[in-house]
Amino acid sequence: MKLATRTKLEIFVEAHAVDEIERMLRGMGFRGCSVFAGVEGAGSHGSWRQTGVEEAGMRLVVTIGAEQAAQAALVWLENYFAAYPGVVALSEVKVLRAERF
Amino acid sequence: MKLATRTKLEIFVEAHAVDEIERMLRGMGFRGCSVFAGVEGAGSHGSWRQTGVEEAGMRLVVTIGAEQAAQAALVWLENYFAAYPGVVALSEVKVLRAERF
Amino acid sequence: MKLATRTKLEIFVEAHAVDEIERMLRGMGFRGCSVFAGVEGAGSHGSWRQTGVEEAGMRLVVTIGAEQAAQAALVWLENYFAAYPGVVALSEVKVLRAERF
Amino acid sequence: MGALESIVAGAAANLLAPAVLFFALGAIAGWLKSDLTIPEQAAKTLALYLMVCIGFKGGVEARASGLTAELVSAGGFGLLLSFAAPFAAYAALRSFGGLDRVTAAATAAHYGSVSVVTFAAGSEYLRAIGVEFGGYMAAVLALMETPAILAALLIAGAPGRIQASAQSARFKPTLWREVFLNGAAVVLIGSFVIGVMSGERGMARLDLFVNALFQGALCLFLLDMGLVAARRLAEAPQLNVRLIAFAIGWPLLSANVALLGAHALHLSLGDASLLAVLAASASYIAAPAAMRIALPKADAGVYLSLSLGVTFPFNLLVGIPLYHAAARLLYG
Amino acid sequence: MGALESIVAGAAANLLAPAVLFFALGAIAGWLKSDLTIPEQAAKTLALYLMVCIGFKGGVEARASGLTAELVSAGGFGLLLSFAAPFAAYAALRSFGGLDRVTAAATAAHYGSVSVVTFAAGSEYLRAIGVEFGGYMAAVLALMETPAILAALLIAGAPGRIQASAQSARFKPTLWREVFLNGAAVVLIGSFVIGVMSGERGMARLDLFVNALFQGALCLFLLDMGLVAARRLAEAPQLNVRLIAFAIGWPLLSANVALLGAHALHLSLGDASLLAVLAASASYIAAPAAMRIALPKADAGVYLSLSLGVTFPFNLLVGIPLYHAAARLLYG
Amino acid sequence: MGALESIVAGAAANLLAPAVLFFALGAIAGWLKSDLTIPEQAAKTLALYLMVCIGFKGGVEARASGLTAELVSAGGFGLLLSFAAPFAAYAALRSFGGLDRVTAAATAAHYGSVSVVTFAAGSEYLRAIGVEFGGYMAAVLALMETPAILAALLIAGAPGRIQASAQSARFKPTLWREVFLNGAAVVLIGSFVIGVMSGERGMARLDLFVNALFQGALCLFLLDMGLVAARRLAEAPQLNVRLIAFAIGWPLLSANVALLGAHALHLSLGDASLLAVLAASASYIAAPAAMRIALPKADAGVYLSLSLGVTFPFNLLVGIPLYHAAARLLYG
Ligand SMILES: Nc1ncnc2c1ncn2[C@@H]1O[C@H](COP(=O)(O)O)[C@@H](O)[C@H]1O
Ligand SMILES: Nc1ncnc2c1ncn2[C@@H]1O[C@H](COP(=O)(O)O)[C@@H](O)[C@H]1O
Ligand SMILES: Nc1ncnc2c1ncn2[C@@H]1O[C@H](COP(=O)(O)O)[C@@H](O)[C@H]1O
Ligand code: NA
Ligand code: NA
Ligand code: NA
Repeated sequence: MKLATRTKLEIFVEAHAVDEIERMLRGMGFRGCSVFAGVEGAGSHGSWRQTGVEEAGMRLVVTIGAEQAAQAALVWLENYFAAYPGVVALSEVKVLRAERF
Repeated sequence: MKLATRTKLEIFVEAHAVDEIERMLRGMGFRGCSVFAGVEGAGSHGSWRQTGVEEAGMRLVVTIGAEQAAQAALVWLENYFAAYPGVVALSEVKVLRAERF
Repeated sequence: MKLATRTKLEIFVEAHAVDEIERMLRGMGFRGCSVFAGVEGAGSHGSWRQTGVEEAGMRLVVTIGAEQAAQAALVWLENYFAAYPGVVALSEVKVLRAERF
Repeated sequence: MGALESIVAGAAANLLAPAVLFFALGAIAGWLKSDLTIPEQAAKTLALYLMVCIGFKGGVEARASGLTAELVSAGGFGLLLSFAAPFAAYAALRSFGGLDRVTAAATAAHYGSVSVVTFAAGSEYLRAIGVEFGGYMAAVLALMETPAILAALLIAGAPGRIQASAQSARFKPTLWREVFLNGAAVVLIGSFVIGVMSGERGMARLDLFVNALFQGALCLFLLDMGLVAARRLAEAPQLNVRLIAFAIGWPLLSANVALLGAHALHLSLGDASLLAVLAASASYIAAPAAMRIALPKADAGVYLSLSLGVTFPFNLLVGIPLYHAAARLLYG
Repeated sequence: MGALESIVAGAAANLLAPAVLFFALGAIAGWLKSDLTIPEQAAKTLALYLMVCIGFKGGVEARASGLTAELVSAGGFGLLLSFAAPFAAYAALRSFGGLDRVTAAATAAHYGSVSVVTFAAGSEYLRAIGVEFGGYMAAVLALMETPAILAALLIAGAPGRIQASAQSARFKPTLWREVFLNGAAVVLIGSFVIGVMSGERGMARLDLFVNALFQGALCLFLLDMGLVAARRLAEAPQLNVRLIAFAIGWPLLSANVALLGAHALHLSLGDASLLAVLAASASYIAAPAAMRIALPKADAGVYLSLSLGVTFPFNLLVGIPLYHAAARLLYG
Repeated sequence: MGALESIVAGAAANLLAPAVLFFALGAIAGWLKSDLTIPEQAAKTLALYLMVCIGFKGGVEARASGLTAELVSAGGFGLLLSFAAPFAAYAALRSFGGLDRVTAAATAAHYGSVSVVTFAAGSEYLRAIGVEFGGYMAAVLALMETPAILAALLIAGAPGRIQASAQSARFKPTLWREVFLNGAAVVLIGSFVIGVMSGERGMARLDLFVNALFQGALCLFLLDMGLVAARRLAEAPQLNVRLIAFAIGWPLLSANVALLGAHALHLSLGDASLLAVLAASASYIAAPAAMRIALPKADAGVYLSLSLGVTFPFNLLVGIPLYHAAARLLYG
């Protein structure tokens, strides 16, 4: 299998920011992403739980792309996290069909 | 802690393929997997959102196993992705109780 | 971007254990975590599916923190997995704002 | 009252029906990008509920009136329409619409197949204006879901294509299950049969559940459909004037063909109107699910935007009263 | 009408009840591997709704009739049955069923405990054929959930075992909360108390919600139970003839023991029938939740397949009318 | 019957209403850490349903009675109250409550804005004791959601602040959409307009859906609110006596200001009571959603614990009958 190395970002953010973050990722060169809804969690801003009454849900945005795109996104995200709750983790993954990322 | 190195596959696929992919993974030697439902995403086939009207949901199948099993699964998946939407990412993880993977 | 290396744990456990595991992680020094609900899966204890009738759902607890905290959590988890179903995977990730993890 | 006036009155009444207004509310909210959402599982449950009601009520009524010759002729004609339509729609989508082969075939499947909610809105419209129709029309609805999908597979040569690669061969069982045993068909037909089996006694127990709540559930579901339709339209760069013309012209044509056939078969006015609604409606559940498996290279952006974003609103707002008006002219 | 004929008629009527037919529809769809699913949260909400209705209606009726001596004797006897049953079931499952100690204990907990939906189906059956029963039977249902779980923990020596490792000690609070404060018990008992407190005035406000919709919600929930039961059966390599024989023989035995006791206690015909249904039913919510915490080494494939895949369908399709028929023979 | 006795009787009747009892059940279950949960999507759907009903019923009634001067005065006064309240609340929260600037502003937004479910409970209370109020109060409810949020943004200087960083500038459109087009406001106003447009004819079709089920849905939703409120209180280390005093004192004060104004404007007794309930209620959906975007540095633990954990239960259990009693004293 011909595998290529790419960078994966896992971005935990509040639901209201997802649209803007998807737009940003596209702008930085990411060609795709997948979003998941969490059920509960905790961080420096306290703990939350997804209930029907409070709409506090966090989302996990996963995106795989080029190292450069990831670096560009990190600059944006650092700025974002200065104001809003959230966390980003970067790691290396191997992918098939390198030309797609 | 005695940790062993294993391979993790994260497979993004349409919901209809999950059963077949679980069967395939078992066949290749994976001894377990976990499946998550996404809420939205985008890729080369356009963007999607999980709504009640359209059943377009993507799933994330996570499986941890031996390097060889992963290589075998990748061959199958490359073939699969030639026809269907989806993405796979491979990475290394450390696990407890190596004999179980 | 100033990135620091931290350890990510991905812990697959039954829903009833999540509270206790979050408490444990806090005790070991983790400063945050995020929990996701799976839809189906399989392992050495057989396969499960999240339905409305059976409450068998597995959760994925993701936490990012210091290597030491992760080692301490692994000791606890090894003990836990001796009695209960579940799996843990450890990997390295890079994060912004190292002081928060 | 002249024919035209009665048509206008019918159209106005339709536009003021709460269900139609809730669809408009959803569409406006979606267009303004409000954060309003209907929880996904709630919408799926509402869809399931609507199908259970349609099937069950139809079954109870069909039992009461006997499974007459009308069921056979309406069902047979519906099957034929559903199977034949994709061939014509495919030709139109290729030549006039300019779509590639696979996307044209997949889109044709959607237009040959039917929409449960359009049927629901159509039958509520008839009920509101006091026009009777046969309970067996619920069975006709169920029968018309699948043939169009088979026709599209024939057109695209998919069953052959699917065997081409080792991987897709594995998906044949999944495909056939999706085609013949998709959830919507199973629930519709199953509930119809349950209605037939349990009859008036069963209806006595389920009356309020199946009748009194139906309108309300339809309103909530249409609120969601409005949101989805608006988003589909906003995110559809592939749509052009010709495709939109197809998505409006086809139902008009298709409804009239259905009316002529229904008239020739001596179906009642109500049955003819519903057959026209079915013929005009486009699938957005069963057909996309099958196409994703059988024709993954088709552009889902095209078929879903046309079906959900153009044809569905057109039928709901304008088509239903129009087809019924045409039926009255014909049955005059 | 002779006794046998009336039994046959009762069984036939039961099989034609919409709720039972929807269960069959789900089972068939699951067996054919249709992609039909009931959204998970919808099914949980339906279960919650059913429990609220059962508890609340029972409470209102119990208040109307006064909390009589019958409640005390039915409740006491129910508690006893639920606590004693696991010991007998355990013995049978070890010797005749050939299960290991832990799986046998966990399975015994399921058969001593009760199923809310079986109770719902049983009371709908009695209502349909016009047999009265006490509102307090909803409280008896709630009382019978927990004792069997405690008995199974005693049998397995779990409270001791659980202290063995440092980790599991931490789960003791979780376990006790699960046993005594599981959601099902809290909602059933809470709604019963609310029914008692708010009485006829409360019922006046909730009448349609609690009564008119109940059958419909039961139908949808049973559709899901049918799907789950079929899948459980298909994926249960652990099941053998002996275990299946247990899953059918035990309810027959257990129902008759309950009938004899109820008769001796001078409970009414309806109450006796419902006690038999409760005794025959097997838990699939409270018991598995507790067993996953207390006896994680037990094979969930065994206890869930037996309870959901065999005993539940048996009781629903055959058991309920049978136990009532037996009650009528006994009560002459 | 003396004034005091009638107040006590009203309070007792309120506490025995099923909806209030279900809230108490949820709170007790949450406090005991039972594993009871209401599926998240079910609760959201219930909230949506409640808003559709409130808006639609209000619209139908408003059409029947004509959109009178009373709507204008009640609406205008409501707008004013909602906009002015945050300034006073902010001052109190800063000085007496000791909160930081941003958290005080965000909390003030919650107390100026309103709670749909408190309104629902209030109108059910009035209905139960036979006090009439205008259908247009549903529109007043919708109007009072947003001004308080704008006032809080002014107080915190947020629109300016938000432009400070490149990132947050991007979130301005999201914020304005959240403020003016949040789902709750869209559904409430949309359903009100649909009610006005479809009138009695629409109500004829939706009667049972909108009326007969309302109480039941409210019970289930309040069960969830009880669970959430208990958890909020348990996990709120930030709360101190002063803040809790604010969360009880503010509604008392605010309700009386609303009553005096309503009396001066010659609103009816029922309308005055509902205005008091609205003024006393604190938002827990629209306000937090906007604050998360506009004032992310505010401590959500403070505003949600106060609004959901203290003020909501206080209004539901004690406030509603109290405000109505005060209204009756005032209206003599
Ligand atoms: N160390 C962590 N590991 C995993 N998830 C985290 C971590 N820290 C924060 N999160 C997630 O990100 C959200 C916001 O984090 P914070 O800004 O620290 O409050 C939390 O509620 C968690 O869901
Ligand atoms: N680069 C990516 N990062 C994360 N998820 C992706 C990526 N590309 C595709 N996906 C996911 O896989 C689905 C199918 O991808 P595609 O075949 O490219 O349309 C998308 O809708 C996403 O949910
Ligand atoms: N190799 C694996 N890869 C991914 N998830 C796994 C794996 N093994 C187990 N799991 C998850 O953990 C659960 C419990 O595992 P087990 O204790 O092996 O039954 C399974 O049901 C899966 O959801
Ligand atoms: Na059609
Ligand atoms: Na039992
Ligand atoms: Na207020």
